[in-house]
Amino acid sequence: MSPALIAALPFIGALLPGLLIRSGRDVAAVACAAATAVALLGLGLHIPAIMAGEVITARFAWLPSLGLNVHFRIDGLALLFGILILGIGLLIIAYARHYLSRRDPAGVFYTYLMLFQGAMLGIVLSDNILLLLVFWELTSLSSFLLIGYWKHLPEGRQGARMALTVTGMGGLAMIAGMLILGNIAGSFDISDILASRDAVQASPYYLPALLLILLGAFTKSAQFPFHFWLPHAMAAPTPVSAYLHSATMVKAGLFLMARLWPVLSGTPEWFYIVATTGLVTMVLAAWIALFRDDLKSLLAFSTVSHLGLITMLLGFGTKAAAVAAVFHIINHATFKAALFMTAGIIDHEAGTRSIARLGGLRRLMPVTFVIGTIAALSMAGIPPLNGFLSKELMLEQASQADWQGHPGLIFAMATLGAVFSVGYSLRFVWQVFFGPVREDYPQRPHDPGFGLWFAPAVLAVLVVLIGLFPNAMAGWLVAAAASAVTGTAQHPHLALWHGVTPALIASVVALAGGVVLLALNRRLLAARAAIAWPEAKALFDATTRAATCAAGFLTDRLTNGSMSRAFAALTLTVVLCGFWAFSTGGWQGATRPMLPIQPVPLVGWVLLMVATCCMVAFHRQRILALVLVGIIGLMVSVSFIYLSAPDLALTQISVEVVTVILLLLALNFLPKFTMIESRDRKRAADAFIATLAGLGFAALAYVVMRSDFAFPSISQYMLANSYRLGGGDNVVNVILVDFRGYDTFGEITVLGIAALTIFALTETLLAGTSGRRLRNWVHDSRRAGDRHPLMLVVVTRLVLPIALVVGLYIFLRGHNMPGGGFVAGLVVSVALVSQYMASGFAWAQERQKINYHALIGAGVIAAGLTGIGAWFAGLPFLSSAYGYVKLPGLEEFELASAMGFDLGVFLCVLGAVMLALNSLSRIARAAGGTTNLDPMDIDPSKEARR
Amino acid sequence: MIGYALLFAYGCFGLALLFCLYRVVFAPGLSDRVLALDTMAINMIALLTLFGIDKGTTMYFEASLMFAMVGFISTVAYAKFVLRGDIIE
Amino acid sequence: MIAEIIVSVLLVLGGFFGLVGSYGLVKLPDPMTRLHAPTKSATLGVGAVLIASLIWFPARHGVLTWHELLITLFLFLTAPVTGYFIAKAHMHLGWSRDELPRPAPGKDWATFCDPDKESFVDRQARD
Amino acid sequence: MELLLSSAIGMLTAAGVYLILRRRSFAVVLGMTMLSYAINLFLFSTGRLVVNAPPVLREGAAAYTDPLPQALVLTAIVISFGMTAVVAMMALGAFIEGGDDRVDMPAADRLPGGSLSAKRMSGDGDA
Amino acid sequence: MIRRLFPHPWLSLALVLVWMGLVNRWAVGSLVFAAIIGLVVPLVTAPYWPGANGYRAPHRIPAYFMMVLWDIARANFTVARIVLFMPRRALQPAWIAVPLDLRHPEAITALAATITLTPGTVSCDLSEDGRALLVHAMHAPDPDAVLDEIKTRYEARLKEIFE
Amino acid sequence: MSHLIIAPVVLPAVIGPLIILWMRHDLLLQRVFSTAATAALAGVALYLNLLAAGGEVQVYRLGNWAAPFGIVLMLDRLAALLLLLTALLALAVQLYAIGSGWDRKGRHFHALWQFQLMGICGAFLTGDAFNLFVFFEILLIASYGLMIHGGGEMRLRAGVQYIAYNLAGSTLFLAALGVLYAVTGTLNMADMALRVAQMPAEDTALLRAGAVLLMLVFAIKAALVPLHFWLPSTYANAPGPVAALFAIMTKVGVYGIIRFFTLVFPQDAVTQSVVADLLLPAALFTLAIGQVGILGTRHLGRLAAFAAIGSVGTLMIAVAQFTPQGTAAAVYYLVHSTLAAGALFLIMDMIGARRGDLWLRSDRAMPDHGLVAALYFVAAIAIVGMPPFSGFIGKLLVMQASGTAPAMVWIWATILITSLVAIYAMSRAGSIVLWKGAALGPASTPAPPAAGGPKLEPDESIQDLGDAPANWLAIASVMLLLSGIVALTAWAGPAMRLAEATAAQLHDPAAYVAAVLDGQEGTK
Ligand code: NA
Ligand code: NA
Repeated sequence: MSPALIAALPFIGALLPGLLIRSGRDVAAVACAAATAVALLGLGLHIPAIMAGEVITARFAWLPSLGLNVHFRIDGLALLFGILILGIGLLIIAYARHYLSRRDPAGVFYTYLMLFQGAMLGIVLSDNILLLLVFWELTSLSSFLLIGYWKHLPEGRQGARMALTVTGMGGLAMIAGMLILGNIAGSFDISDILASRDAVQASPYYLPALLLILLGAFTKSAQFPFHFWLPHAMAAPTPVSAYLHSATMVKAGLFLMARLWPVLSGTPEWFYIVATTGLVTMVLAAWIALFRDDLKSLLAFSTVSHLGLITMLLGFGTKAAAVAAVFHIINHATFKAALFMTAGIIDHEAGTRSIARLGGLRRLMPVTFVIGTIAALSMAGIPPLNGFLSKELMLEQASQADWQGHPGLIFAMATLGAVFSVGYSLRFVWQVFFGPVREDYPQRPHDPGFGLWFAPAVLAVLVVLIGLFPNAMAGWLVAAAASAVTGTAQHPHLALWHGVTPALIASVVALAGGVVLLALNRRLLAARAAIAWPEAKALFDATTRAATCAAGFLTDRLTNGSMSRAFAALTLTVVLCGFWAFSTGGWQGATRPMLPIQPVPLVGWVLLMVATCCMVAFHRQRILALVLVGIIGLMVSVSFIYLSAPDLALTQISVEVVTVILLLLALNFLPKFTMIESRDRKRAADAFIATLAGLGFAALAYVVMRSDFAFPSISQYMLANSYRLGGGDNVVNVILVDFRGYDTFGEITVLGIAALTIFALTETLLAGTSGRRLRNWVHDSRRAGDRHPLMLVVVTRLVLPIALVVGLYIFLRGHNMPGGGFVAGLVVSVALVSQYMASGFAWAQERQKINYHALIGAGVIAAGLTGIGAWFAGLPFLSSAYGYVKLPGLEEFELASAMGFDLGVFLCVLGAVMLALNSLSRIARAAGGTTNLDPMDIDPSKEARR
Repeated sequence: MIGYALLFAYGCFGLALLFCLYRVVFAPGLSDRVLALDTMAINMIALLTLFGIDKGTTMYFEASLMFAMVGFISTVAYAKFVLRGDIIE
Repeated sequence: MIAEIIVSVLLVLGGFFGLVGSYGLVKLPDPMTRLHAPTKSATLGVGAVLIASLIWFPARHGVLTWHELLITLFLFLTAPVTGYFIAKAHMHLGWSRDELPRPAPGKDWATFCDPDKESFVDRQARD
Repeated sequence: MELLLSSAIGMLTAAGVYLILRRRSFAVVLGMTMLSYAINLFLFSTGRLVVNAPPVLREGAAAYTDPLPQALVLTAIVISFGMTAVVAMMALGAFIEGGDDRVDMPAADRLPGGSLSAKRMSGDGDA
Repeated sequence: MIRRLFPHPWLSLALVLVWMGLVNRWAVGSLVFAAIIGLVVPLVTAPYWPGANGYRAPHRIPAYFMMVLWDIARANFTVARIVLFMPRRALQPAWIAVPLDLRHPEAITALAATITLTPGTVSCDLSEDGRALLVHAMHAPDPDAVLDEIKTRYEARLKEIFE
Repeated sequence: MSHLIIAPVVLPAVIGPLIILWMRHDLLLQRVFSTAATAALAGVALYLNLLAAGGEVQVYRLGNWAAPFGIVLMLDRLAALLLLLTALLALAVQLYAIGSGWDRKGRHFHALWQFQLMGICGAFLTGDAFNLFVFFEILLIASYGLMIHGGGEMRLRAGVQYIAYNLAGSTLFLAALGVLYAVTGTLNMADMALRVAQMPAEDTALLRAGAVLLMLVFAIKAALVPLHFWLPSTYANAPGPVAALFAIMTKVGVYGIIRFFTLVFPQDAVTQSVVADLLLPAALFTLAIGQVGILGTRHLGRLAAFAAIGSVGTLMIAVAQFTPQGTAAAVYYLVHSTLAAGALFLIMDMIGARRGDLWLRSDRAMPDHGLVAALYFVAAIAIVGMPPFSGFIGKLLVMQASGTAPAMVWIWATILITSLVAIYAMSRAGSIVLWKGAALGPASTPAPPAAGGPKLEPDESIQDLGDAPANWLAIASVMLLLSGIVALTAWAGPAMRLAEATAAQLHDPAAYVAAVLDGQEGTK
């Protein structure tokens, strides 16, 4: 079976519970078990080849340019882990079927479990370190889901987050480490990396890569000081603890160290970092385990301790140590999974995992007692169980290790660790199973059904069998795996008796010490309780809380919703960056002469400057500020005229008046005055920023005006061809409707959208709570009588038609003289506004219904259709290819096709402006307005007629 | 001669603009400012016409016409705002 | 030459009245009086300049333009309304009804009318 | 002339920036208007300054000013008008809905209940 | 029919003239176009000008117009003198309530406009029944004389024209 | 020359007005036409991708004017890809808006939607600097309308800020264009590139100023620190589907930087240091601020917004390399982060609809959570860049692309450390809202507000969303987006080949310039 298929099977299995969601948990369990079993079978089929030294591979390209590929390999190491993952997985699936209660969503559980299984299997089968990373992080994610499976448990949620954060951190570090490693080796394929030991170890990036990768491995394998997450992961359902946190996931770190052992090990850095970490972890965790009251917590710390043991062995860097490590991986998986399941059974049956509340279960749960005791004694390293074998190997290796010229140090520490190990193992057996039967168990315990004890029983049998027949039962697997780890063929001889060696002596010492510890247990517990130990969870919580608070503080203070700050940041950034960019470049100095300053423009300048200053000074008096805006707009328009831009002046002044009307409509509701809110210091700072911006922009403008074009402008072409190709004398208009008609098309769309937005907002306002608020609006100032004065009404009767005629004139003349559709649209809008001002919107609207929505739509479509029309001539959008039509006998205007476009502009502008004004005035009308029946309030002729 | 006359007229209307500005800045009430703004627009029309005579072009006619219209509408709008708050009712 | 003289005179005249109008805006004591000044620059000041232009273009450039006349007429059409509105604004902001003569016993000027007590038929806005 | 125009641009910019840094939406809208004047003048000035040479083709004209920036400014004027209209309307809407015309987001945008005292509630309830 | 086509014939004429003035070209084509405008635009705006009425003596409008022009020119000098030379204290502004005989809105507007255009007086407001016009005089030592001039010189003629 | 090149602009530009003209009172008709138009847009975009796949840059000369004088549309691989991305995102999100009933909560939703697409597509297509400004404005103004869709005080306030800030950005855009025109005398981007390359070394000050201003403009749109302040409130207060569509909006800024600083101001131009010295630090800070914000905020909408900021940071790190490898990584990550951010915003909206508000508080029940939780999980994994989804691949690509950069240590450290922060933050938010909320059960009611604080009202407009009909459509649309991420992951190889081809095309501007300026027979 292809390694890829083996790796994929658990994921396929993960889909099954979801697909079979209605079929119940038996079906889900069977489906998952089947997938697992098939994968295990597939793996087993490769055993002969692997024993023959072959490496089974499967290669698929995924992202070749990065070097991320779906490359799998099965060698001895992968085989070992694969068997562990799938084999124990199978047992766990069976166990979980009986462990989970009816209320637990079993399908979800099995999906998560299979996801994890797939991720874990992916790690061990990967032949690409980037692919390995993918699976690596997937195990973190699936373990997050599994730990948090019981959502209602706060410990579950917190433990899940902690595990994810810690292992996630390691995973992230590993990303960097793997990338460095791959870049040194020139490939991300493990096969290639394993072959480039010398290059890697010679590289200056070796140490960073090593540290980063080890950070990943240590966090995953709960090595000191990252060990704290594992006990908190025990909030997970026990099958999860047994599977992830004893047999498989926590061994991912060990797997990685073993996998990269040929490349990374053998250096002093490796030895001191890995071996020391392992040693410290082993001893420390074992010590802590001595005192745990929660069964699963005890087991968790013992797991940490054993992981430390294996880490230490790998850290020694010798082949014999590697063999010992591999063997202990197997043994630990068997007895620890069995122990977890036992703990789960006890929890399940007795309703508690607290050692203090247990005891005497030997009589009530004999089967459980047998299984648990075998496993625990193996953990303690009692012959002839398998734990003894590998512990002997470990002690043997430890006795040979030398730490900074202190030969016995490691051995002594390892023995101490073994003492503790025996201590907590015996404590587990003694305090749970022995002693008198109690009356106060939360529920009356008894042995569970076959389904629940079957899985641990299998493991317990394995514990015994491996212990008795190590070579037959596990020797081949150890050999294959150790060969793969060390890169050379290994034929270890596993035996119970090696003669009286330092290791044996140490074992005896450990056993004796353990018994003493058990005897002293109560006193030790009391002593330990008296001392305040730093609680890792508290530290983690404090750290994350501090980080969260700091992040919250930073985020809230930085992004505090102050627009002023946002603008200040923007302005300063622009000014500083602009200044920097300019000053680091070269400027040749002014190349254009200055225009002389005439007196009248000087007056205009004075007007503009003074008006602007006043505007800033008086901006709190809002209406006055608006009047000043009017003056400034007037001056800007006039300067456009003076500087040869009549079209601009027309547009500016007509936009100006519409803007003022619009703002007046808005100001009707807004406060008429602004309070002084900023402190003097803020105002000064703002003034400083504003001055800086002003100076910067003025300087930029000055430099631009005094410099010549570096290249001839494209507008020369436009001047030359405006009439010949565009059919108009007014080059600006020809640019607008022809050369750059597409811009104008966009521009009228903007205007149309603006109006639609305003309309939509008005509708929303009038429909919602503010509609009610508006209907009860009280105007804050006294209002004069005579809303529709006679004189205005009468004059408008003349002004409106005249303005319409002017609008038509400006529209038609636009192509050759200043003007065009845009200005015409504004003129007509202004004319209509004057009508509305005279007699009121509703009155006027009632007499001449103009659908402004339709005008906008029609305008955009007209402009668009003029553009599309060119398609039928085989020309691009907006080609004005029709030439000119002179209307005979009428006004002699040249009707270029661009005029159709200009008509669209006209309609859209008219519709947009009127829709916007209409919307705003609707708000006013909602606020207690009335509709008049007559055009003017006072009409003496009415009485005369009557 | 026409040159001097133009210069004189330029000066007069330029000065007139400054007077208007004075009234905009130092005014007891809003209506005075609106008045000054209206006058400014009218003076601008005069200046534009002078500019046209000076440069011999009729190019600025549309602008003058617009100034006249805009001056009217905006003055009415400001005044109506002062009187009624709502300028289109 | 004659045209030039006429045009020059008109320009001087226009400039003079334009200046006087705006000067009045500065000089005259109260808002109501000031209102008178600019209506003058609107009429004779700008009017004279526009008529100068009306004469100047055919005389000098040989093109007759009626544009200036249109602007003049437009100003004549609208200036009374602007004056009227500014006056009303003045009254509304700065005058009480007791300072003004009554139009008739029991009657009031439109600006001072109670806007809620209108003499004509109204109906509530429908939307 | 260049000095006059560039200083005017600077003045308008400074005024605009100062007003935008205020805390009320109306001032911000005014500031936007100022800023758009400044930018329109600047964009216009990139065609460099020429007096009395509008880009309208006619007999015997010696030179024309650069028409392209004018077309660009026209587009810019129109667009900024649309934007100003929308922002004014939105400011009005916010005022009617919220009762004041501050531009800053209230604390309730960031913090549940709008105050830091509510932090406990929003924190990790597991703790 | 004619009435419906030309709701405001005088407006149509005015618009024809405005168009001809705008295009500034006295060609037949322009005139035809102007005629179309004169026809269409008043039709479009007619709803805003309900209840149109014919004027009694429109032929007197030009004479009235010339008279007003003359008055404007004359009064300008008077006002210039006041503005330039009269000390502030000597100024005697006055509010004058002008009772109106005119009833037609157009006529009242024309009177108010005339008053405003002639320097020295500004028409400020209408009474709530529309039967009196409030006029402000800049310098009127004798308000009754001003009132009298308005009534006889302008209102009477306007009444002839409009009513 | 295919007229379909302009179809992505003309199609929505015609449908939008048609909706206004004839369908403005009939929501069903609007939905049908608008969705059909978006689907058609996706089809056109697909065709354009095939057209661009040949490697040749396609030019569309508007008005039949010769190149530097008229406006041209340019279709290259990048433009085509972004068009397709826009159309697909828009289609999915639009279905969500319909399914969740958001489009009923105000007027003109669909018209504005079409105009929004018009603006975005136009911006991606144009080859003219000023025209880019115009289409920026179209997409902005439509976004203003969409942002305040449904109204409400907070939304309007945020809208005012959003507009005001972007108006300042538009002003800056004009200033930059003015300077560039004043120096080069042209607006056509290809022509400008040609002229910039010939710029004498002693006359570079204005050009550099123009380049830096232009970069800042795009940085505003992309929400690069310190120009990002507008984004959190805007996105958090925008209607969910609108915020989801906005996922492409920040990318428009990124697009601008990629386009201008590979074409007009390439690395060897006189403007080189302008980008090199500013962009990378800004990108790093953006990433940090964004990811820290995920942890720091107490509102799920803002959380998604900060996630979007963070993803822009990562993206800009890749862009700032200005190497073909970096650009290719950027293109890949751009597609990923758009889909992921879009999905995240929609999921947040779904959560809000079920819980009543989006505050990150543990006393709110989260009814009906299973599927939503799964979707959240996937989107969160994608956005923080954990395996197996494209975010992880993108992160690897970005890190690998910056592996030889001088600031490599800074870049990697920032990416990895902020990833950790984001992972923790997302898991925290998810476990509080979804797990704790689910444990609370549907029956529990929200706790009374804390003493002293103002009354916390659940957002009315969101509240009634939960029982909106056709919610399956909403869920399906989120799944559509997430399946895009899955596809991007599964077919990472082909996707990356496309990205590399795109990057290669971008880093060879000569072909682009030649396509515009050479061989212009038959034009005016
Ligand atoms: Na104005
Ligand atoms: Na335009």
